[in-house]
Amino acid sequence: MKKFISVFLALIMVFGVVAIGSPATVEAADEKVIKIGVFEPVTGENGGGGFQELLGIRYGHELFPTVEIDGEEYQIELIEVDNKSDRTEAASAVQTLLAQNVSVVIGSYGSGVSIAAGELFNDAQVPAIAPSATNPQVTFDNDFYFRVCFLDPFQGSVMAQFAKEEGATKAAVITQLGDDYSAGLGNFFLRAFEEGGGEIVANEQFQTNQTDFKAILTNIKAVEPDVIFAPSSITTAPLLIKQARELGIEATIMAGDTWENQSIIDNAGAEAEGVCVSTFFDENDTDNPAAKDFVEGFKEFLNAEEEYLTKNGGDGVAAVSALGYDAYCVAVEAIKAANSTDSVAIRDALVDLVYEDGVTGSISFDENGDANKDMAYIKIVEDGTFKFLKTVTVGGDEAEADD
Amino acid sequence: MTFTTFIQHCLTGISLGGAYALIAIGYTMVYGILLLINFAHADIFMMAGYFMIFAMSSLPWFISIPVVIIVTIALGLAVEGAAYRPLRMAPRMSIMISAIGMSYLLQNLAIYLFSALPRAYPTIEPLKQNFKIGEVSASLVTFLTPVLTIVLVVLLMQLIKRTKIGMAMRAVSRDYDTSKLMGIKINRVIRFTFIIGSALAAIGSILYFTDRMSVTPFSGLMPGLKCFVAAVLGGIGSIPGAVIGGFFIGISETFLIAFGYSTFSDAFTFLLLIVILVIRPTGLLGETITEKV
Amino acid sequence: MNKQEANRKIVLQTEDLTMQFGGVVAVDHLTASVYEGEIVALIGPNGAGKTTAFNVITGVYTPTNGRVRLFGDVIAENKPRGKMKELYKGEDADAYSNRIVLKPHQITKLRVARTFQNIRLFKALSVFENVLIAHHTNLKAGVLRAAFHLNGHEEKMMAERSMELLRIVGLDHLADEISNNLPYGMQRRLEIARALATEPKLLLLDEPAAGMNPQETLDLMDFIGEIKDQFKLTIFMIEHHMNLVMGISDRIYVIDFGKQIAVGTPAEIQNNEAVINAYLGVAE
Amino acid sequence: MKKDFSKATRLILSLMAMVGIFFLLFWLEGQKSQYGMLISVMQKGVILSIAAVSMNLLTGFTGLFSLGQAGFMAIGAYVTGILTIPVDRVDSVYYVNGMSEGLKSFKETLAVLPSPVLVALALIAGGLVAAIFAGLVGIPVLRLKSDYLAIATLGFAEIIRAVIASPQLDKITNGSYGIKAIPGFDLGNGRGMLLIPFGVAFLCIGLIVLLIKSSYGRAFKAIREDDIAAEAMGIGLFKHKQLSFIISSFFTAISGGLLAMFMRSIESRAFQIILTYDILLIVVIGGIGSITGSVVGAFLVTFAKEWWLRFFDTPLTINGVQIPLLRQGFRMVVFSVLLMAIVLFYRKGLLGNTEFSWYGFLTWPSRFFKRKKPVSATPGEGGAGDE
Repeated sequence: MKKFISVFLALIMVFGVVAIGSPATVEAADEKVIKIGVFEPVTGENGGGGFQELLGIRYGHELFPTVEIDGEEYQIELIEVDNKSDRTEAASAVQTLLAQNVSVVIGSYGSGVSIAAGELFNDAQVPAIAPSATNPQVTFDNDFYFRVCFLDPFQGSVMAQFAKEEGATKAAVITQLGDDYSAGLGNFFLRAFEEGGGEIVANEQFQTNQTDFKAILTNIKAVEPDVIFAPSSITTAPLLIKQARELGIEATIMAGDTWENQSIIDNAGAEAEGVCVSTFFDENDTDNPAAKDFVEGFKEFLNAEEEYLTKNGGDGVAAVSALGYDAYCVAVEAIKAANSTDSVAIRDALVDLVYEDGVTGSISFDENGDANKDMAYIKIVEDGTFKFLKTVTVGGDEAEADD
Repeated sequence: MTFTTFIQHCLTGISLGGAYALIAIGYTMVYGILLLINFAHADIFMMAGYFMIFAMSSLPWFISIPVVIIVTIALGLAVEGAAYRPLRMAPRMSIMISAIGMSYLLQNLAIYLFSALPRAYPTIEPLKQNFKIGEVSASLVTFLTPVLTIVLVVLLMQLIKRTKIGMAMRAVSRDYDTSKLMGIKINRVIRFTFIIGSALAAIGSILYFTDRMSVTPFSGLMPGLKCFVAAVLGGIGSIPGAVIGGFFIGISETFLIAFGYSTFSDAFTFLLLIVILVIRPTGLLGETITEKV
Repeated sequence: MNKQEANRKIVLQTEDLTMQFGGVVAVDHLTASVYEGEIVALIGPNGAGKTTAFNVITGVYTPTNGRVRLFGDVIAENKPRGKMKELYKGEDADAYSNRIVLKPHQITKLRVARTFQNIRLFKALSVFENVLIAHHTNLKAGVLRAAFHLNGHEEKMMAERSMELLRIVGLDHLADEISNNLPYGMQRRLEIARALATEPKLLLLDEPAAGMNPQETLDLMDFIGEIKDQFKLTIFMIEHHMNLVMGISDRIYVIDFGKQIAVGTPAEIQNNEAVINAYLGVAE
Repeated sequence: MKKDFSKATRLILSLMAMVGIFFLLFWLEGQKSQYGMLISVMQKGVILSIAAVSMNLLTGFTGLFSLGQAGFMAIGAYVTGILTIPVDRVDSVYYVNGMSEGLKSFKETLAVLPSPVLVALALIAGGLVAAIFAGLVGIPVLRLKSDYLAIATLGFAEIIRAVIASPQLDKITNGSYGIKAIPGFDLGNGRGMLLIPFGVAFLCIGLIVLLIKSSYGRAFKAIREDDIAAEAMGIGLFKHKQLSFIISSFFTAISGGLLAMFMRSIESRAFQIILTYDILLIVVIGGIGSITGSVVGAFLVTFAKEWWLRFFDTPLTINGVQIPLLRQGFRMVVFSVLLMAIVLFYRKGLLGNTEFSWYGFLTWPSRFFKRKKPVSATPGEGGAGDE
């Protein structure tokens, strides 16, 4: 037995030495390759949303698998890593990407992991484009992080404004402790709602992986709010909704972009009716031709693969998929503009880039690296699907890093 | 806090405590006999959650429940046979590492088989009906859990008091070696303990997850540790003790969260453990044992 | 007690020493003294409470009642407290009002060493290490000094003394052997060597001849005499081999069911009726 | 006596090996773009090796089964992290609640120190804080026997985690938001990403080895072998257990501090029970009671887990045939099965309680192929150091 183990050990060592030698030799082939890292969660609490975003990126890659640099055709290789919705895993996932010399990175769903990874991208001087991470901290103080969506201060005031329009005067906020997205957005909503003359009657927090919200919901029930604003993960949503209804809470439940996911409705069933969310994109919005083409093509892409369909929960087009697609296109455009595989050159190109054909609207970046976007879509759950309700534009509310 | 809110919190706490109590019994019985923290018990509980998801996808609930209980028992026995029986004579540390390893294995297996994404727990319609008593509103399962727990515990106590195998269990937990010399079939008693523990874990899992509606591979981890603490609190080896411990922890946890200290809800349990071990290592209902030199 | 004894220093003295586990009285008002330079044996049928008495003296158990003095200083004193108050079966429950409890290692530092009935060596360690470890109790260097190996001289002395002890017990050629691999008799000797390494004045031997054949027992008898002289020891031992006990003991205490039934020289004990009854009533 | 080379030979061999390793590391650092993955895995491996060796000091040498590693690593990571965040980044890290004024001005005072000194101080400070906590916790906890000790220390680690994440400490630990902008391994010239963690590990593990070879180390082993006999030989159980616990926690925290520098951003969730289990896995695979085993185990497990066996997690199709079993999560199943197999069938792990010795190492191939009876004196070979 001892010998067996020793031999095993020796084999592993030999294997290891071979493995050390190998990474450099893979690219010996003739064709030129540029690597784009995909830094998304496909497991963990944000795995569902992360996968939808990943689908958008994969679809983009299917449409545009090559890019021309200096007159030469480069194959784009997607290097996908799973950050498991976990900041610790995120660090090692980023290490994996950087070790493979990616030129630019797309990701991630979930602001927390993006913030955690930002430092590493910044150090390695590799630009990253977040499709849907809305927390200001993601790009703040980081020259290499960009994003193609709007920010939480904006989203928070959109929802506050919407709540007021609906006649709410008392609101309760539920946020997830330690989740930058949830806590940030909740905070921005809270401020905007109070500035607008509303009253925050409860501000409750829960822990990651908590599945029993009855205690905090009981507290909320006692103060009788008109609306409950509960930005949180997809997995938390159905539990919150159902337990609230079970306790006899009838207030309107509202949340941010993460909740626009069919699985929430599937899991919460009839109790999800009336839930309102703000989001980046509406698949039935016919004003934008790019969006129309994208929706058609993407549905086809989804229907071609059984796994995609089940994980996406049908062939609805999630906003994060659209953003994932946009982020990919922006990355490709930036590579073209930079006319180089060098990551710093690509970053410089991103700073000045104006991408008109975005399916979520035209994309350009401000000095923080945030997309200049000023419109959000409000959707409501009706008859088991998300129905478009209205768009909200907050005039002149420049997305700025809060401090 | 109004009276209604208070009652509502109590209800939540008692219901949670009931589920904890059922799991804690599994710990306390195994520890009583094998002097082993069955770390894998928490994961058997978690696995029972997944079994229910699969059973309910094709079977009605009243068939699913017995099926899940049986499959869970099988899993419990498999764990015992694979991880504990071969190490009966091994040093304590090896057995403990084996228990931890088994827990680690079951978790990773669950991640592999069912992915780390949370799965929605099926709704057992009759259990989810909403009840309203005055301003207090909850689903049937919330009311049912503590009642069912008490009933099961009373039955279990009778079983241990009156049947031959129950007597054997008591004998083994009092003195392992002597019982062995007296001709008690130790392995049989241990198997029986695991059967009861796993069955209760399965029932606890149905009650717990019906109330919480989602299962992940890590769902068992924290409840498991808390239930072990409940068992220690009540006095390891003592079934009524485990029940008291379970209820105590369930209720205090709920109120901690209600008062806004959700960060400390887990930490509180462990603090309780350390305090108990220092002040009264035998727990509330346990007995003192002197070690021989 | 003769005159000669009265002049000698008392090394160990127990007063009404009682140890009760729940309702079971293992040692019942044992009052015994061991004088400097003596070899005293504690005998009695199986289960008479001899080892328990040793365990109380060495601090493993806290006595239920009574007092233990070492060189005149109290090392253990207690009276029934708490639940024991009701369970306690003896008298003078209030005579020893202080509560003095020394830990075994503290008692060892007061120059008492022991061996165990069911040999307790550091099994996976070498013979040499077993003895070396016992020197630790007299170590002068602190953790940092020791960890940085700045106490080279001390370490060297310890190693030398350990080898010396092994030579005395005749195990020097097996210094690197794993102690658990030694034959039974050698393990007994190693245990004694280990105990000697703590530099004791009083040595408690718990059935040193258990499991030995007559020849080995005779050797052991000589051996105990030798080390007693060489290390200026006082020896208090539990033993069943009557040849050994009668051969080297100066005095003998006999207990049965925890109670002391006789005390005297070997010759006195051999003719004591109570002792004969106790033994005949139980064994053989 | 045991077979071994002379002291001089061993010293020369060791020096040669050290110089060799130093240059290898130095060279590797220069090839960062090519060997990024290797470097990153080596960093993690060496960091975990400190934690594993510290755990082994407790588990393997003192016989205390403690599961508090993650908690002490968290303490080390947070202290190191908080002290080393550049002052000008503080506001952006503590963007939610801000950092407490006192701490901030303390950091400003510290900022005059050159960064390597600051990092060294921060690591030691982390270790000391952990040691103080260990000392306090040890008082109640170390009186407990095996299982209870394990679960109590595990509970303690969870308490630490909760306290770190608690809103009450927002201004110090940034609550549950974790901290980022922790500087990485850098000697100022882009160098040090391997030399720093390896250097620190060399010091830490070296110190632990020295301790184990001292009289105190022997006392620890005595407690492991038989606590009652040890006590009867005058070894104060509590004092020595406490000592071992404190020292182990100190080094575990240093490992945690290095981990924070490796990850660059940390949060309390990174220090869950799973982390302790990972370290336990390393110790068990390497062999409980073997320092060499823990070090080898740390590298082996990290390399296999983070790199070589990654392919277990990705579906693989060869010639149109889908290789069964390979998908997300398979890797960890393999590891847990391996752990169980070792516990059940090969309880000694890779090295049992043997230690590295040049003699054993250099003659291993010949002994291995001779197929004669295995060297019977393996236990304790070279380990019972008594030079």
